[in-house]
Amino acid sequence: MTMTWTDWQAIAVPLVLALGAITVLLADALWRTGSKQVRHTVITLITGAAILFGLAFIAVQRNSVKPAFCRPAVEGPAQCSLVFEPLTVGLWAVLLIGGLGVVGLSAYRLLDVDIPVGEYHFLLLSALTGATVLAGARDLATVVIALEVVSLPSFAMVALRRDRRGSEGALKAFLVSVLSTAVMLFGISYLYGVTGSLYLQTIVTRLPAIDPDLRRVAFAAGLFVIVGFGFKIAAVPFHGWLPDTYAGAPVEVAAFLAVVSKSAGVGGLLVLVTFGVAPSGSSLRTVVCILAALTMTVGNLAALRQAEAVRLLAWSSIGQVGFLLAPLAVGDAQAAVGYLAAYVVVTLGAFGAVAVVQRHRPAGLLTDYRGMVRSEPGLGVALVFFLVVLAGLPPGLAGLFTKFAAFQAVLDAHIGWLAAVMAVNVMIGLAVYLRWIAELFRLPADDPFSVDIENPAVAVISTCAGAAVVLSILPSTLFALVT
Amino acid sequence: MSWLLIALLAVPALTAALLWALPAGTGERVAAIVGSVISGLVLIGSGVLWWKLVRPDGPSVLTAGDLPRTLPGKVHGYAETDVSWIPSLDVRFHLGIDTISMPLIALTALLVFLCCLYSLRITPRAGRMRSLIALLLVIETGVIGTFSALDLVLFFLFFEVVLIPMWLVIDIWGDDHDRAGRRRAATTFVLMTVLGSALMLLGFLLVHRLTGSFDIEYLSSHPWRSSGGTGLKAALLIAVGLAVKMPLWPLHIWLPDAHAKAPTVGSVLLAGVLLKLGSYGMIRILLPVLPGDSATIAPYLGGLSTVAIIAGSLACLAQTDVKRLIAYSSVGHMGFIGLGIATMSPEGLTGALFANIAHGIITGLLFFLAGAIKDRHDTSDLRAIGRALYARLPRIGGLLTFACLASLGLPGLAGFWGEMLVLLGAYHPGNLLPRTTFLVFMVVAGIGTVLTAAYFLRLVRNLCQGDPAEYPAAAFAVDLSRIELIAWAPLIVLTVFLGLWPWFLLQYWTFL
Amino acid sequence: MPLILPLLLAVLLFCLGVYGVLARRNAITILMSFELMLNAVNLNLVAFDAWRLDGLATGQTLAVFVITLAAAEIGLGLAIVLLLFRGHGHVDADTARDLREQPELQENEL
Amino acid sequence: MIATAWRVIGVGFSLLVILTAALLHGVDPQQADFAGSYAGIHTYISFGVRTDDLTVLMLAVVGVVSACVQVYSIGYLEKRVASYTALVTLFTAAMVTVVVSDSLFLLLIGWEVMGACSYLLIGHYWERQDARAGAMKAFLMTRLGDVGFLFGIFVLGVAGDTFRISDLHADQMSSPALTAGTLLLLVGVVGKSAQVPLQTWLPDAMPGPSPVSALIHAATMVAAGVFVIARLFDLFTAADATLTVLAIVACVTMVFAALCAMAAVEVKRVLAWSTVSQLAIMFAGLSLGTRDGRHAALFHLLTHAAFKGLLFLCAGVLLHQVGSAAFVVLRRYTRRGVLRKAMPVTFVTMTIGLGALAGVPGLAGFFSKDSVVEAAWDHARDGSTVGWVVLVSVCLTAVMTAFYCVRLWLWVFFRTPALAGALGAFEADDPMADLEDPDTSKLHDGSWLMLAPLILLAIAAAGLGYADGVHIDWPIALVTTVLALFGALPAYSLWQRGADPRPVLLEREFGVDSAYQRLFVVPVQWFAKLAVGGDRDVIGGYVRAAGKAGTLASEGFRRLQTGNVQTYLTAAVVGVVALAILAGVIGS
Repeated sequence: MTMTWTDWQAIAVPLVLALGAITVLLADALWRTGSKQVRHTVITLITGAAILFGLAFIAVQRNSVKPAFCRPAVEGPAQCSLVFEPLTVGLWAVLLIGGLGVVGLSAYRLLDVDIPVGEYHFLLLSALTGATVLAGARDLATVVIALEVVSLPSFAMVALRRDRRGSEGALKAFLVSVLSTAVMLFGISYLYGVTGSLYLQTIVTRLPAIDPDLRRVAFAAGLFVIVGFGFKIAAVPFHGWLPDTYAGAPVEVAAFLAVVSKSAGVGGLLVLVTFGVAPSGSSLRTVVCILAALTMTVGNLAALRQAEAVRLLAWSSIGQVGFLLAPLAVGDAQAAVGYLAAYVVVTLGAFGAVAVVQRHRPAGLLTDYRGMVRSEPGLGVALVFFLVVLAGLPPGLAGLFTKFAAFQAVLDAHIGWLAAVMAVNVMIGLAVYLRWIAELFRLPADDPFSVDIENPAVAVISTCAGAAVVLSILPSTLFALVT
Repeated sequence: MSWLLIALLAVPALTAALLWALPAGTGERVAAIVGSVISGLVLIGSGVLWWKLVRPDGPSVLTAGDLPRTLPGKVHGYAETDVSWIPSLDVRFHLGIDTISMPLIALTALLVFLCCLYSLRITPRAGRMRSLIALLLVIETGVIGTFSALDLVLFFLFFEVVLIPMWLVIDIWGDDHDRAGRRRAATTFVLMTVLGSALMLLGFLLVHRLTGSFDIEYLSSHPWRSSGGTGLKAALLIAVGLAVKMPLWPLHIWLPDAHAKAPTVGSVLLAGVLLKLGSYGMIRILLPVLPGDSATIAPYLGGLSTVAIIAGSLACLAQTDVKRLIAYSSVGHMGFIGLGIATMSPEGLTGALFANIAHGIITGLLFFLAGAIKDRHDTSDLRAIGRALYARLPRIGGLLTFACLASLGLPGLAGFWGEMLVLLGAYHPGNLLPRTTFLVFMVVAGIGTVLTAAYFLRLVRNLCQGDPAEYPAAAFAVDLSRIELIAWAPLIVLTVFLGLWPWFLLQYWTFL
Repeated sequence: MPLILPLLLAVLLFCLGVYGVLARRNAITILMSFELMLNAVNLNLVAFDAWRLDGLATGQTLAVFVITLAAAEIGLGLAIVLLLFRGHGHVDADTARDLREQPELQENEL
Repeated sequence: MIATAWRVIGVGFSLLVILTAALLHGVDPQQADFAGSYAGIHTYISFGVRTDDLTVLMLAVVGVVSACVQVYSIGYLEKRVASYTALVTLFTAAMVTVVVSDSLFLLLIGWEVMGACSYLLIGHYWERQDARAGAMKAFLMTRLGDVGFLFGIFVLGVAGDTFRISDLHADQMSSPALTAGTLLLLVGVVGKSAQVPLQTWLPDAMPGPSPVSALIHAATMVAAGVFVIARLFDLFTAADATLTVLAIVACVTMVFAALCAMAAVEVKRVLAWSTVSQLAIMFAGLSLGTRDGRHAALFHLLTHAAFKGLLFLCAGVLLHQVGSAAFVVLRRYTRRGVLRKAMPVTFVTMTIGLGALAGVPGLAGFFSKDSVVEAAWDHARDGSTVGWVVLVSVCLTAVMTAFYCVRLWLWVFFRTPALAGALGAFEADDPMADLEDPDTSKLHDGSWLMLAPLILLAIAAAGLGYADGVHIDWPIALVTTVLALFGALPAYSLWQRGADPRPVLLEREFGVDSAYQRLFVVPVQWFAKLAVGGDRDVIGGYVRAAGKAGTLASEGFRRLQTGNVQTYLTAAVVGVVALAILAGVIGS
């Protein structure tokens, strides 16, 4: 099998990201003479350049379809391992924007001094490579490998500060992840046994035709695969590691986990559900629906009584994933990706704001934000806006319309009970964010937060805010990601 | 494209943004002035729009002999703006007004203007006038937007706009003495409403699944006539969502707390216009779009409304807090509106629309008065305030009596016509509805009017009347101030005017 | 050899691995249990491959991947365990509980 | 200043009403519609006015009595004059609206605005507990009736397809609708005119200023019920059932109220019950369903307005000078023989008024009552049971009326010869009776502003009987005179013996009030508590429970977050199994 030009094109972005990762690592390792500031800047630029290449590539190629690593199948269309298509474009855009945001958040003077810059960016780019591959993967082997390429660097990033909290967080994430990988692989092995192929294309054509006796096996196998992803995206009941890991990791890494790692998992699951193991009508979709309902309910409820900003964001990100799973469960890629995009933008912004506050107030309590709309109006208003988008209320129309699309997807699939659960969760979610918003508005504050905010943080947060505003005015942009 | 209507929406919102952009020190002082000017402009704008809508050669020429035989709530849009917004979700930015929404828009503009005017001199203890005025203006945008939205999703969107501002208004400027209570009240309000509106959204989506459109103008001329099944589910969901806002018994539980804890201007807007979003939605969306299924649920709606009338009035009879009492009275009055809608008859709908306006005016006045009394005594507890207000604050006491009489539906004042037409509607309800049931509702609602009178008279007796020797006038308590008179005068005048000249509004509402 | 025997063995191995993960406290032992689970997967893959004989040797290929993957995971895992040991002085997975939810809410109201 | 302005406006308005009545006198009946709108295709709601004989009659009554009352009030009232005068003027306007209205809704507006003014004016002395309670009671009971009235309007308006009075014709309507509509209207009439069973508010309305009692609770508002039936007489005559009900109500009321009046111990309360009784006589006249009956009723309305207005104004003078109209207080003066001498004008005019009320031949009440009896007799001779019942009741009432008039007159103004200054029937339970020597030096007749209306009305009370042209049916006149004597003699003999037996049942007015209290007020209060409790503990309970459940669940999930990674793993593995089972259940 030879590599065609299409193949190269299809893997251009992951390849550049991987090359960028190696470049960053080498640059950091070999170039020890420059000042820390210059090195940090250069590394940030290289990382940014690699990601920007990816964004430019998908901007140019957004309408093309490039199947890569294909072989003609015995029956049906060709079997491909990696496909560059509109869905891939949407997911990559989300992933790369998220990655870029995290890079921005990790710019000089923002990143914790204990964290080695080169390794950090290397791991970030590596994970991003895995994430992009995962979003384009169309066979199970690629999926597994890509998933591991996303996960392993992430745990390393969590532990990068090398303190007690970091190591504990990393251990938890790691153990859960490895278990999930094992479970998923176990499922894949049966899926392979039942269908005789690892190509999603083939699996989806063969699954309906399998021996009825093997139906249960196929179901269990599919369930294991989905559960494996459930661990990754911290769907309830596989969520236990997430709040602890977020709390243990540096805020930037938590942002990375919440944005890139989670998007990658959602992207992978989306690919699997829509193209592979769970064709419409499959009871596996019901499983995903149950997961969605559980996840959003538990996530929102647990977030209700959190006193720390990061933990609240952690739990609320679980709740958001629950909402994401709803359109995903019915195979509505457009709604899911749109939701993901809005989520990524505002989560980045919110983590950015938290990172700024946490740098000066390490306790990270919600009460630290008291009176911020008066003492730090820019940051305060931006944070309020992010939270409102997360809650899905006006003026955060980006959040509102993505939730709307999720509702529409679920209702069009005639899953009324899930829609009802979602409606209740809109309420609980609002209760979660209102507590924080209330703190921001509360006056007079004893000791209001007021500092000179670092320029990169201003840039990232205002970019996120600007993007969220634009997306709120033109929500159709969100749904144009996947056409 | 109508720039005037767009301006009515955009100007308050932009002004709010502008106010927040002002530095804190400057903003505090100029906020109320800016707010008054801008909301005054909006009021003028809505007046101009109204005139353009009903002018003799205008779009809706109505003469007595030439009545349009229209479905209840069918849209004859004017000043329309219709732009595709989110094609993938089939959402359009479709605005427009007609004679049903126009008076409500004007009422909103008026009440917001009066609230801003009132705030020129009388400010809540929490201060922060800049933010308060800005939030009032945002609420104005939201409410006017809801009244002019001709797309279901847009309606939902504007419906939600008011939530967070109102939550903030209650939470920050609410009752000074009960911080936890006002937070709880605000949160209960916002959470119940948001749950309701999420359910309503589900209903809208089901409508879209059935008819393939979110456009109210289209839907009102192509209603989903068959009943049962998904349509019934949609109607139920929409009704529940709107009923929370209205609020209909037993979903009213957020209302007394929210009104009682809110600052004066908050209560006025909450009762005056926010509740109308629910009833307006029923008239604008539920009945025209899903007539068949509405007829199925109308008896239940009517029954619950009747229960609301009785339960609200009874609850008022046992209240000891003047703001809570007025809040509960809203439950009863909105019950009348609900009953009017449930009759699905022209008289009932006309009555509901009239009662909407009248309730907005009268209850606005009542809450202004209750706020004035509360400000002067630093409590709204009747026992703590004491009696003999006639002796201590004669003008305010007199106005309170007037407002109470208006609110209990005294003929000759605005409150009467709505309730009368609702009862008349219940006397011969729409064709699809069981007449006997509605006759029972009519009689029970009639008894409700007596109970309404009873609690208002009880309020007057326990608050205004009494032996002045036992309750000497407080030194600091000043009677009606000039700004109060100015802010309330339009409401008083309108109460009398609409009571004596109901045709001013009735002539615009003609339904088959 | 009937297919069922290796499959049964794989299930057994997997369950053993799950038991180890859930029940053992020592992080190293847990890592070893993971190895057991992955090996169960490998056994499955190879058995199915032999059963299918599709000419591509898909199962065997994936098994090779899985072995590589396991190696990478163990590498990273050991590094994390080492870090844990450095911070805590032991490698018990269930005693690293610094990050649990603080039982009492540190908020003055609501 | 404002008060003066209002007084000018008030008197001027009353005079304007009289002028209007004079100008409209003899003009052909006319109707005019102004302003209206559809509310639905069939429902045209409009305002309209009309003029005919009835309008003119009522305008004259309203104008004259209100003019008298306005002038009288200038002398009578000392505090809160502006609001008082404004309300009396508003009341007059409302009554005029009722009278001239050709639209049922306009009529209703006037009807209820009158009620509101009545409420506010009864509560004029809001410092007093009885005034507060009486005002509220008056409004609520009439409001209850008005709900029926409103429903009656609906029934008639919908059946007749119009809400214009002049377009309502009995032959357009189905008989059940007609009966139902008129019966419902009757409910409102009963409430407004304080007939049984809604009679209790009127005696309790007496704490209001006396001129208000004269205007509202004697001459005009309470008579509006009579007016409405007279206005819609064609509809009522077409509904036999309604007329029968009306007759029963009227007969029961007239006897009941007269009995109550016989035992009342306060001048105004006696007059109030007598008003109820006299109104019932008018209704009895109307219930005959004949032209003569209607004419007699209206005639009685006219004379009653004059003499009852006069009586209340006289009682007002007593109140104004003495400070109370209770027999026991007045007796303190009378036992020393000063009351009659100090206030001769009041004494004389009140005597005329009482005479008219009692039916002393030659005075107005005699003629009007006789005309009712005559109408009833004519009707009874036609074989009507209703006629007989009315005849007997009115005669019975005439006896009792004479009794309580004489009782009132003697006890208030004359020393009891039998006791010669000793304690009598009323003083027995007055601890102050002997202790206090009332200060009689300041006791004198009111100012001329107050006396002039008295004299005017006294002339009317004496002379109005001849306004209708004298036609006396001698046998009937003789019978009624004898009946009056039958009533007067026992009163005289009791007074002479210094006794005033008051049966407990009568004194407590048959216990109706307390029964209503127990039957309606207490349950409503109980229900009110239930409603509040239900909101707080049931509906609010669910909402709070939902919030609490959320919080508890949140705490629960926080507890689950133990920090032990193996717990998480175990939960996950259990979750997989549960998920598989759940999906199996849902999927199959």
